[in-house]
Amino acid sequence: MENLLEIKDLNVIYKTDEAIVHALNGFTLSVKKGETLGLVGETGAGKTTMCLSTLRLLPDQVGEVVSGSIKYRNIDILKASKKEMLKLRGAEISMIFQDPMSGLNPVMRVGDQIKEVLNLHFPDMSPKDKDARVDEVLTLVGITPERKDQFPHQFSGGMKQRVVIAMALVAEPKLLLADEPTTALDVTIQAQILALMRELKEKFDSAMVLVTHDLGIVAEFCESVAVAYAGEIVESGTIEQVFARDKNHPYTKGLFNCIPDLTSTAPRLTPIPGYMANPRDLPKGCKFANRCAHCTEKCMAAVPEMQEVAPGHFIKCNLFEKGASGQ
Amino acid sequence: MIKYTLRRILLMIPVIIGITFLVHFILMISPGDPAQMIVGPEATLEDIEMKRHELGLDQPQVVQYLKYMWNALHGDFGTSWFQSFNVMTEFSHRLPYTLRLGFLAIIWAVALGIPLGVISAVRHNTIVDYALTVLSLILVSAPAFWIGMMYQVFFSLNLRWLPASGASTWRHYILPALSLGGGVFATNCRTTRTWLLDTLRSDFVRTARAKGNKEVTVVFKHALRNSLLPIITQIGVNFSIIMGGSVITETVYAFPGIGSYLINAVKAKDVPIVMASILVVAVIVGITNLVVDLMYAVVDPRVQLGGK
Amino acid sequence: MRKGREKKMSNTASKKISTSNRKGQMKQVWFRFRKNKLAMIGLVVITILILACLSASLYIPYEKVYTQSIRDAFIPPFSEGHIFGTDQFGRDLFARIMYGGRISLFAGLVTIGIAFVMGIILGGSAGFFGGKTDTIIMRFCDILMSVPGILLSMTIVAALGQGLGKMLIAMSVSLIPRQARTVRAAVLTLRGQEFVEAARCYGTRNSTIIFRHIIPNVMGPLIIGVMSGIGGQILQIASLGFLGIGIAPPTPEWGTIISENQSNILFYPYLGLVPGLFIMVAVLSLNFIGDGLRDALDPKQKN
Amino acid sequence: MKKLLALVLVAIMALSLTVSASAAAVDKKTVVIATAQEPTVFFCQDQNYSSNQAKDSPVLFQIYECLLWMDEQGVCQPWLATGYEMSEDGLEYVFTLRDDVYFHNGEKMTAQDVAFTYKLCMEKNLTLTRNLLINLADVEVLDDTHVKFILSEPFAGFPAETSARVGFIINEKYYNEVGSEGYNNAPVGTGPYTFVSRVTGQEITLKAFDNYWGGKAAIETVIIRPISNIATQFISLRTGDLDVINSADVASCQQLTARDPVTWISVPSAMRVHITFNMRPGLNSPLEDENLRKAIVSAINKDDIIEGVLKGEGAPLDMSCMPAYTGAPEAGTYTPSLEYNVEKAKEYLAASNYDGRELRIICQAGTNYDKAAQIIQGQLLAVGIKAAVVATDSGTFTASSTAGDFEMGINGTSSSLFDWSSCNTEYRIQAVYGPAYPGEYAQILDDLCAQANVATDPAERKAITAQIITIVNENAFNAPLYNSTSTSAFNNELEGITLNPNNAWRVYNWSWK
Repeated sequence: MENLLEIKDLNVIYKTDEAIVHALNGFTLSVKKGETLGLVGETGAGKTTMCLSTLRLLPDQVGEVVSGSIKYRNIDILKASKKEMLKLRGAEISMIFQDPMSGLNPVMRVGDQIKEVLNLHFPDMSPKDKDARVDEVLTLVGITPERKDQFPHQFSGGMKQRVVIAMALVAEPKLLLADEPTTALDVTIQAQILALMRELKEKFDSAMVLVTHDLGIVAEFCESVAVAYAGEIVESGTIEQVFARDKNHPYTKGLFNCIPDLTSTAPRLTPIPGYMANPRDLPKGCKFANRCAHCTEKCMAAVPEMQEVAPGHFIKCNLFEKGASGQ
Repeated sequence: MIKYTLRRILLMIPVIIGITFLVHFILMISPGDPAQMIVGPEATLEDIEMKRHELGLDQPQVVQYLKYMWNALHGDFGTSWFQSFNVMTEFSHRLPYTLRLGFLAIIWAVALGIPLGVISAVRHNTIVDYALTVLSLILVSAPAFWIGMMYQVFFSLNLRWLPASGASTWRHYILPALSLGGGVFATNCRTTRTWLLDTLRSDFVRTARAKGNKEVTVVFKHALRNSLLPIITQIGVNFSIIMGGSVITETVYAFPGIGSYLINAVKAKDVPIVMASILVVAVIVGITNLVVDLMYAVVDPRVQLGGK
Repeated sequence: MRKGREKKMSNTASKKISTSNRKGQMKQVWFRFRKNKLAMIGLVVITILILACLSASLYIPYEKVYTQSIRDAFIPPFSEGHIFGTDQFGRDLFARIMYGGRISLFAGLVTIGIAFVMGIILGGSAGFFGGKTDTIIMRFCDILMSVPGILLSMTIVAALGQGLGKMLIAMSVSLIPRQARTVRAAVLTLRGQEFVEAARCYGTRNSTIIFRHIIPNVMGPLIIGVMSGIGGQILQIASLGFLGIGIAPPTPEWGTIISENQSNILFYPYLGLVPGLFIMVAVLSLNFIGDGLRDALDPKQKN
Repeated sequence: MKKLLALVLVAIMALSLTVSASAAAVDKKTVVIATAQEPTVFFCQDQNYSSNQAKDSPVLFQIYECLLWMDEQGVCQPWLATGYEMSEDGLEYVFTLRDDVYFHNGEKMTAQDVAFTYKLCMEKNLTLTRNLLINLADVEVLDDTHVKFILSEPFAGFPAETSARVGFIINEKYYNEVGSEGYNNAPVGTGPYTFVSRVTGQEITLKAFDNYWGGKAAIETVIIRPISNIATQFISLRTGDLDVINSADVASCQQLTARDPVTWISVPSAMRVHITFNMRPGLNSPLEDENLRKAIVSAINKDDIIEGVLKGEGAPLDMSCMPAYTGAPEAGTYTPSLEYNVEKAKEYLAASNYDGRELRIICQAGTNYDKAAQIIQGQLLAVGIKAAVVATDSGTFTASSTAGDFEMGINGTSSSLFDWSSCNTEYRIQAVYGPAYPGEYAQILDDLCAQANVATDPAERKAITAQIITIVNENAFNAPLYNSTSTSAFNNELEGITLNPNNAWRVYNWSWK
């Protein structure tokens, strides 16, 4: 199965008035056709920046791709023409944003906002078909079609997120970037939304990158997972490989310690000490050095190599160098 | 909608009564005896007394006010004290001129202000943005009469393109409309830029882009549509600025509207004319505010009329 | 070991953060304000203007404002002795503009001051107490705002007669409702917020709530309103002067200078250009400052 | 879509601006006249339509005519009357009228119309009758072309009265049909132009009267436009939108260059400007002190004032009356007012008990008197007298001068009759506020003025007026300043433009080159 999306060594910076923020530093990631990849990491790890760079929606004059490449099927996103990108967005790749409250245009009817995607990408489809398509996708996400003439402010948070999902999937995109789609929702709604997304994914056989900081969701819904820290991928592999917890990047191990485990008797969770590296002046070597218990001179000196500890299971840490013992 | 409009019109009545009473009170407590002024210095005491009685000035202020409003209700604005003709006929001639000039000024100010505001918001922090900011701030800062005079000297005297005074042909309207609309154009441009900048940063604009919309559609169909609310409020406020500004522009260009008429009446303390003008202006400003509120509901579904 | 170090580090950090925060907040505003080039130009220009006008009595003897010499009327600018030339009665234009500036700027500040204070009192109490007081004050403001400002001040000045004091009252009357409205809107939004409920919980008196909690938070929009407001007031004085009901001659004031020489401007344009430019520059710099402050005080505006 | 709309609009604006308009081609048939104030009242016989000389005369003198016309020198020439005889006792005047005069509504003018005009005025316009129809008792119709005026007491200046705006002859039949208001809205006179329309605030249109007795006027249409802004007036004149500016601002006239297609004329007017001192008994005004008054009079440099206000176009006066008025004293028969002499002024000031307080000079804001007041304030300051200019609107000015809360007042008084009678009113004991002069002078001046009114022999009248002026000047009861001018600026293609002292002019005499 060839890769649908290949991001190689992507570096992205934000030029704000005060300073330059290094959002992505050598970000490499690939997604296969129909695969559901969970992208995990703390806030500020560059997850949203990755999605925006893939759609080339970085804020102009501020966000800038310094180096690296993004390839979607055979199109090089960074060099694609404006027209090509317009055809891509919404049809081939579509995105679901985090906050449902402000994701919809408050002065446009919900139905029209969905139909807009069809108007853009299926101009020759007859209006009657378009309406039918909108009704169909609305029922799919669990909203009665009669409500399509209502306005966003007449919907609850959960319902709005369903509309956003409908909008993202109506054109049956090949790749769906979901940027923490359920964070703003409470747990009960969260489960429904995720179940819905999985069902639709199968139906349209589209790949999905589910960006979240909740390992529980990744374990339950994704096939593979990538752990992002300070703008780069520190570990990636299948759910089984990573969640087996025998070989993990120290940061991933720290993340696992933060999850309350029904079986363990530990009175307290052990948070990861220290703070995320400051994106304005990143350390030379491994970004996790200042918080890593096994930090060595080598780690501080240079960025560690990505090591393949098992077929498809990569960890970017000197501990797992060929011949190293691995703790 | 109709219930709301009716309620608003009823609400306007106390406001209009309030402002007319305030103005009448101020004019009446002012020093100087109007009757004496009208009859002139050579008149005898009986002349003055006869005039006072004729104008009803010997009655208490409140009674005079009520009498005036009662007549005004019946369309009789009384006769001007110093020029002895019916105020109503004068107004029916002059009001159309002021309204025409006002509309012309607002139309060009909006038609140019909003697009340029959009351009300076989209091209944020570029030379275009700075140039438009400085231009609009200059137009807001320069006194209207000074600009009016400069236009006159430049356009009609040096270039001989346009007439400097009067209102007989449409070309007479250009210079007054330009100088009257200057300040309003600037505020429109500034408001559009500020609010559009705000909306361009919001999430649904990013969603619109993610759907594959072209930048033009994103800016106009999504972003601008959402910042129409404050822009329309600004247009409502503009109209009352224009009514104020017309006093000056009409004096500079000898334009036969109620502006120049009002300033002479105020100076000579010709009470019937001042009262009639304040009444008419208050009604016009009241109506424009009502129209602006009604447009809120049209523009933004979240606004329920009556929930004001 | 690590636990101890961690706790100590966290509370010193929090203390450092809070103090630097308040100072930082002001520094932050100044830092963003300083970045706005136009606003800085405005600030520099207006300070020079105010200083020049206030210290006018140091470098120009007061009589020069009134001494006439009919022989040398209409001397062009930059001739010796008269930097800006002379007006129709041969009075030195430079002296008249410098002393006139005092009245224009002073009157602008005073009217804004009155409107600022009245705005806080009226708007604050309307917003905070709500109910009957709110409706009465707001209906009163509606009445004053139902007619454009200049018409109202024009009628008041013409009725009460000319004079600096009367004119200041007339002009601030048309400004008070606008300021009161801004304050009321800000107070209404703040009143609902938790920190006001909290203050009320531990029994603070209403007045302290208003002046210690609400008003400081209302400062942002108010200051912006004041800056552009002063500009508007200077224009209004000039316009009243132009209409002939401004400050009575021979007292110098920028607007009156233009209207006095109205008939000569055609042939001696400098008589109109110079005072007009002074008005524009003063109001322009005030608007720049207002603009800069709006961006600095309103964090959302950060690009 | 919006940007497209904006571009289109900008294009239209630019296009309309570039539409080059050459100066309006000189239309030989029309003349456009600008006046500062809009003429609005065209019926002088009714108090309710109290027409004002300066404001309404541009229209009145084109559509109406009087028995006599006052020429540039202030001498009355025959107009609707060919001549008049005065009885020996000076109580009766018989005027012989022309018999070929028609009103605009086709009616023939007869002596009956003339008698009706004056009787109506005496009945309905008391104020104007008191000022302009002095001593007139009755009017009798002798026959179609002769009418007799009977005076209660002889008055030398009577013939001039018939040339004032009171003497505009109206048609009795038309008046009985439409009444005062009707007449005012659609006036009918015998003049060379008929009233067509008045668009308020914009223009008044007059058309040449076909069967005017003196032959149809050269210029077909007259348009009068009110423009209060002086700068706008002169811009429109120089761009050709206007042809004539009535009572043009002298300072602007002097700036006109040869390049402009415009010339201007200036004629001494009937207006005399002076300072009145407030010496009314009971108000203990500082000006009751004679030395202070003398100090003020000798501190005033009239030439500087004339230069500052009228750019040298006026003439200084040494008495508060015009030498050209009928009945005014001859030069040399009276003591002139004090000469400008700073040392003498300081001496008088030292001798006076002036306590240094500010003396208020009241005047009407925005007028030439306002400028004069500011110059005088400067001149008084130079001598050590502090003065404050209180410039107010006309209403407040009248109110404060009647109430007496002023020290000095600057105003100009004109005389439609071009006769001493208008100076008289200043020295009579006023009905409204009583005597204006200290001590016994009030009664002496009042008696002398009464005699001046009735004296029929011109020499005898001049002797009395000389006595009055001598008393006034010796006690410095007022400070005469200057005789103003009436000016008119017009397109130099126009010829025949003349002004009489009351700034009245007749388009009938004008024509395009």
